[in-house]
Amino acid sequence: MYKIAKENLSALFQKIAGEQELYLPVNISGQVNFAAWTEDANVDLDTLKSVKSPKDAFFPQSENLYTVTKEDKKTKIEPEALKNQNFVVFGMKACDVKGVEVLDKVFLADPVDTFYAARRAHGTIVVMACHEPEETCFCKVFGVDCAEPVADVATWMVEGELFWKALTEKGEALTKSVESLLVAADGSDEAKVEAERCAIRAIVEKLPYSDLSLEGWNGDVLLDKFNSPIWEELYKPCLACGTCTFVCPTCQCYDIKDYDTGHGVKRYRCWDSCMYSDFTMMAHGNNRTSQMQRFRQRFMHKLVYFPANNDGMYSCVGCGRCVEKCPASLNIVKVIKAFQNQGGEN
Amino acid sequence: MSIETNEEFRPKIVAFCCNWCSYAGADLAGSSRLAYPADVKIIRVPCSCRVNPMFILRAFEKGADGVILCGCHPGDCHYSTGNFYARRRMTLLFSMLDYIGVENGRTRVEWVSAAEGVKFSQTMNEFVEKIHSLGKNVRLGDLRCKN
Amino acid sequence: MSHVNKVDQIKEISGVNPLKCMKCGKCSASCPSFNEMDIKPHQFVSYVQNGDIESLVNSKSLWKCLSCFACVERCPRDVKPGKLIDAARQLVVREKGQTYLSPDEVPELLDPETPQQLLVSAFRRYRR
Amino acid sequence: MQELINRAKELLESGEVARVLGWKAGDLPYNPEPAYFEKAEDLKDFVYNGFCGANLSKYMIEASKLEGKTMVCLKPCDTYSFNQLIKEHRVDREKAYIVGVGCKGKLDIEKAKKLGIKGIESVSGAEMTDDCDTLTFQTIYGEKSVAYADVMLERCHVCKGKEHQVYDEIIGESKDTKDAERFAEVEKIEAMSPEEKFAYFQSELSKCIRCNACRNVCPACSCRKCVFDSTKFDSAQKANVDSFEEKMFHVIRAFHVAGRCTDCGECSRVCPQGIPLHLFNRKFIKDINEFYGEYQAGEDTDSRAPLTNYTFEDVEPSIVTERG
Amino acid sequence: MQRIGVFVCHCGSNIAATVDVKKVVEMAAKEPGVVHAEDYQYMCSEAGQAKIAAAIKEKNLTGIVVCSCSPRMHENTFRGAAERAGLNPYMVEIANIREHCSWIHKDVEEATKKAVILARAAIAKVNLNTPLKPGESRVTKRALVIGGGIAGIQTALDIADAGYEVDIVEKTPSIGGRMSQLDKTFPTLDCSACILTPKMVEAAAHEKITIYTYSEVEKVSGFVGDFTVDIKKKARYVDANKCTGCGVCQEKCPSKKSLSEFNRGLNTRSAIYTPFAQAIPNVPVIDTEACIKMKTGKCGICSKVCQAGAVDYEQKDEIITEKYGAIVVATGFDTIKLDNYDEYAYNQSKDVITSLELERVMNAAGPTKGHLERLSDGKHPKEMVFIQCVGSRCADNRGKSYCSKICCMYTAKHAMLIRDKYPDVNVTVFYIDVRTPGKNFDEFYRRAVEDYGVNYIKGQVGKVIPQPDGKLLVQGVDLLDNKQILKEADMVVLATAIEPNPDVRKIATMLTASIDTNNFLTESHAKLRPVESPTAGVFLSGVCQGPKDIPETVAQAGAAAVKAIGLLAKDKLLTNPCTAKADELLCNGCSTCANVCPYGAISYEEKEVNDHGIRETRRIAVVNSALCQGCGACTVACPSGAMDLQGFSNRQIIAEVDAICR
Repeated sequence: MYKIAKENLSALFQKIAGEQELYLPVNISGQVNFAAWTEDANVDLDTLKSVKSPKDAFFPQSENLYTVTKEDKKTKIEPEALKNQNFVVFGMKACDVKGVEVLDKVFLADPVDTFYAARRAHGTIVVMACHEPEETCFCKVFGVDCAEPVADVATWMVEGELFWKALTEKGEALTKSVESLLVAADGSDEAKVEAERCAIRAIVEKLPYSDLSLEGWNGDVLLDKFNSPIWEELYKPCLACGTCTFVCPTCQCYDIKDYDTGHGVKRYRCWDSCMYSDFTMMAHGNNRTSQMQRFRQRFMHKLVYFPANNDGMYSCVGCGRCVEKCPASLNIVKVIKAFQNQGGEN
Repeated sequence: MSIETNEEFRPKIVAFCCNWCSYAGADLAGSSRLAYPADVKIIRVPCSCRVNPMFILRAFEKGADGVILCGCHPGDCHYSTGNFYARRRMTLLFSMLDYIGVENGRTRVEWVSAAEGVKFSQTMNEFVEKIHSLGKNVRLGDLRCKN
Repeated sequence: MSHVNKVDQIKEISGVNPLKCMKCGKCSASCPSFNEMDIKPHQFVSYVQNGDIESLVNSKSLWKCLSCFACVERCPRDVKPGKLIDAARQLVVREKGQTYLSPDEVPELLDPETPQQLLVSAFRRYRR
Repeated sequence: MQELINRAKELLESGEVARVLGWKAGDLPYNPEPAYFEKAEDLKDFVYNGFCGANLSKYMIEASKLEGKTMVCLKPCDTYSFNQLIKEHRVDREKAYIVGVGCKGKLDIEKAKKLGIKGIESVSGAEMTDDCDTLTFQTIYGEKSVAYADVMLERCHVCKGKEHQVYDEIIGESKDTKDAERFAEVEKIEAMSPEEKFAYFQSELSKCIRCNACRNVCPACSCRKCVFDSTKFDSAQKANVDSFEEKMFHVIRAFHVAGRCTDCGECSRVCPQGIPLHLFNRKFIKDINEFYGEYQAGEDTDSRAPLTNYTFEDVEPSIVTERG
Repeated sequence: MQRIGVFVCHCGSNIAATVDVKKVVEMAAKEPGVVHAEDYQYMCSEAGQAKIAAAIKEKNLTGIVVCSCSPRMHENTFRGAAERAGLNPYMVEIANIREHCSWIHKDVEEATKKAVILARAAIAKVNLNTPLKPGESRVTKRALVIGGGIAGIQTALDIADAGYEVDIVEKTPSIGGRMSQLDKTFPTLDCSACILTPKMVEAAAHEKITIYTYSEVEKVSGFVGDFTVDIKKKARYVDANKCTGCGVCQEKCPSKKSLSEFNRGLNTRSAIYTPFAQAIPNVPVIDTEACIKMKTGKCGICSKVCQAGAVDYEQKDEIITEKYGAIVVATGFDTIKLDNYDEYAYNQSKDVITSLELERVMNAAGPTKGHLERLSDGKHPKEMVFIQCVGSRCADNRGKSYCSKICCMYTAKHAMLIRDKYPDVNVTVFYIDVRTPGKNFDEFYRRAVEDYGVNYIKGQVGKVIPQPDGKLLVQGVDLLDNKQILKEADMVVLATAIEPNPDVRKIATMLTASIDTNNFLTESHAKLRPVESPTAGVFLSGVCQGPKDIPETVAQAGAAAVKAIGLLAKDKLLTNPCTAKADELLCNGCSTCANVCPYGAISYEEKEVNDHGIRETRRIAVVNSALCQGCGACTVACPSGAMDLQGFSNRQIIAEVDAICR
């Protein structure tokens, strides 16, 4: 394990960014989101959650797939180049990393999404333990330990020092490249980190959502849940916006569209939301015609369909972003609880 | 001729002209051989009130450097009231563009009657000159269209 | 200084476009100094148009014009021959160089016969 | 709040209304959600406090299609939206029993979090019966008190007044919360150089994730299908690229609601990225007031909106350049 | 996918000299959807149209683009050609590469580049065109003529003779107009009244003609074939049905100090008056500002002396609403005000008069009973000076930029008449140019010079200086002698510029007819459609369109009548199919569009729709395509984009924008 004083972090970032792209939480106009590091970027490691999850480091909100150009009446297709440069995502949280694992299930399964795969291959993740988890957090429910995060490099911020532990080959390589700025940690440092772990876990226990139960949510209950009348009640305040989807670290749906640049057509994909009325619009119309159906889809997918297809892995990681950001104060916790209460009553 | 030289800035200018007054004014400018730069391309619309602010933003998005809307003089609209609505819409749109920091000479409204070939040509000459002084539109263009 | 240049200069100083003249003669009809002039006001316009600045500059008319601006006021075509004459004078004065009068010298040179209007217009034109 | 619940019970039980549209307590102290109550006993979850910021007018579009009347709780500012929806034939006045609820200013939990309050377990001081001067948060990390006004939504600082524009009855007290000039922020931007303006909006709009929350919450954006969702215009891009998309979306959206926007502030309240979207709408309102005379959308249900009106003497668009 | 043909016209050298038409063909052929491209000398010629027809048939074209002159010129030609070849006429788009390109650019490369872009935009548009079918609207078989001068009378007579009802609306108490104020007419020297009065009588007597004098058009709505007009009949205070026209009231009226409008204010009239003896109708009106009864409540003499009991002080203005299929504007002219021309001393001396005033002086019914005398002292003049182009042909803001056209001829007429009647009077005419094109016109002018000894001087008058002895000192110039002239005159006559009747602006606005900077109504095409306004169903007669003499006015009046008759003869009109249409699945029913529709063409229906499987009843906008004129105001007002304009749809315009900005 290594450590680095907080005030030396900018030197560290400069050093990393000198060799590869570096994405980290940056405050832009009052909001913290992952962005590329620049000399004058307002880096913010204290805010617990970025507004958007850092998933777009691997699965950008929009990315070009290929360009079609026309010469006379012949068309030419030029695929977009795959990511071929290494990059570092610094400051992801344990839940965010878990989110990437969920995305891996989708994009790295056969047929492999080459765009995603290339980014994953070139990306090194530096994860940070959550110093002060908040009331909206429920990662514990999904088996995430925010005190002991796992990625290429794991870090802890304790009393003005960042403790640094490489966990993978990629992590080692990154560590090597910045070694000159790191100081080797000793036994007392190990103790400090351990104390931090304990503190974090103690807080997690106190969080209001920590006792949330996922009992009864698995692939077997598909029809029961699907046909439940509860959905009719739950969806009503939903505005059909895509906030939950776009801040979510695991939502992976995208739309493929064309953009006429005047010199050719760029085919790109961009995040889509199952909450949108035109989601999966087809020639005959839409397969989900009501907001209730769309609302149900989102949670059924996360809590039933996805685990059914992925060895019980839920596609929710308990980051709590939707809890914070839903304009109508709806969220996955309320859904889970609603079914729980009903279960109790029956 | 498909190769554009970078030496000289040739602005792309879209002029929306109402069918009854301004398009006819442009025709008169033509038949009177009153020259104005070829950068101006005219789109015929039935009335200035047909021009949706979206068209103007669209033009900028796709690479236009200036957009001008010409219609009948207030009170002379072929449809009586069309240009009055257009006037309010454009006033608010232009004010908004100014507000978000788009140079406020890139858009213009001019009332040109069917008899004002001279005014049409003068207006276009002035407008092109103005756009030249402002240079390329970078604030409203879509990066994807620039290549 | 070439003739072409002088023509342009006169046009520029006066702001007059001689091509707009329709040769109605209202300038000459209005001119109080008409009979003193060798080149008549309406001819001034055609002289400029034809580029014959030398004749203009050497004419008596140049100094007979009172700058009363009746022709400027009445010209229906906005041609304003008075301005051309003024401009031609300006040319001559410029060519001569800095031979201006100082205001103190003026009273001595005054002739009781000099029309007041001439003085006023002279000041108007040459005060700068 | 109890008065509200009692009245709602009465109305439900008498059959005068078929349902009540209000707020239901959330699972956190600050996240009540808009909810329908059809049975008197469900009203146990009914809540109305400082966190009930949502404007329920828009829900009345759907509620108007349902059988029977709906009792809807509208705050003073919400009633402007309701009037505007009546004007546009989007809601049915006859289908609504409007209870004008008092308002002492609504809260923005994001502001509390910006003040460093986290791990919230409970909040006190935000009930309608409270004075709404101080808010006290019990958190995992200790107790924190802040001035109520410091956590208030932006729109409450420039409140249009606590008078309901349309209602059947009024329940609960209100408190004046206006302590800022409505157009001060707009004026500040107007005074900037074009470069500063552009940089400001570029920085704000680049945060936009096109989640459409602003649009979907907006009572003026009540279109069955938005032009940005329609394939008819080739404008449905959904892309989030650092270029033109966001400007186009937000400028056009603001334009579409110009003269119809009541300045209810919901767009800014719901934006997950904290973009001050009201600054677009308020600019149009300010311009309309200056160019065409004072106009407040939603003040009535029959006046001609500024963009469907004109006078011969209207200012020319060149005013934009002339005023510098 | 469309199959588009592109046809590039050389227009002789009009286009081909500046635009490389072959290049345009080559570039257009590469555009999407284009399956055929060719160029030809004159596309609008029979052979050119045949080429288009052949290509449509051979290549199975679904749309065509003609790169040629303005669509305002030949759009209809090419639409017709397409239709005859079996293609819907609305599948034709024009790229205007003449007026908007070849005629204004000199550089071939630049002009060609632009022509290619214009063609590209038209191709992009036609790719999205859909076949449209015109609707039908009815034609009200009645015409309205605004103005009762010679132009209006002639138009009305011609229309009425063809068997259609015509209403004439005249602002003054009598029809007759300017011509009734003239003494003699050039170039034949007929007495004006002698040739006008029979026409007035004929109009009044015609069973198909209704004359509303002392009336004004208040409001116009509707469109070609179906105008609705409100006419305000101002109160005359005399019952036209009872009045016998005996004239006693006018004789007895004690208020006789009002200036006579008919005599250009040169003498006075009574408060109850008919403007002139031959007035039609011969029914007096009461000038409320001069009438003692109206002002003080006392008097009432006219009522007492009226045997027929026709005087009615209680009469009120009346609004008549009538429907018309066609409207002819014949609002005529007036002379300009001379307040800006101090140098001619018009406001200082009574002996400086305008030519129109001279007409009244020369007329036997005029203020001097037809004797030529000075208005200041009644003395017979010896020296008369005529000044031409007063306020005409001016580049400054004092006068008018145009030539008033009639002055040269009437001045020759005046000079000749004076020399004929009073050989002792010397007549001098100061002129800039003498313009006498027209049948027998120059001969007329030469007679004035050669047979009547009128002294024409090439030059202008700079100043007219009234002398203490009442004479007028005229300071002018003879440019041919290069001499300044000082001449004492007894009278000076100013050939004052004419301008359209100032009321025409109001009328044009009501009719949505366009007007030029000089307030003349704009014709649809300067050469080919000189009597039609660009507004369908509105025609132009007389000086309201531009300066004209009587024969020209009468000719144009007839032409306008023929155009109106041609319209009235139709039972139905095909309406413009480029109308608005609401997409019922997108419509919110919010009424915003109806608020901006100038024609009241939008209404709302509760309609059941099937929105992708959801069936519900919705309030939906419905456009009446017979009323819709296709302005498009609703399309922009509509927030959801449900309202679109056929032929100028959102997508079509966006496609053009994209093509241009590419």
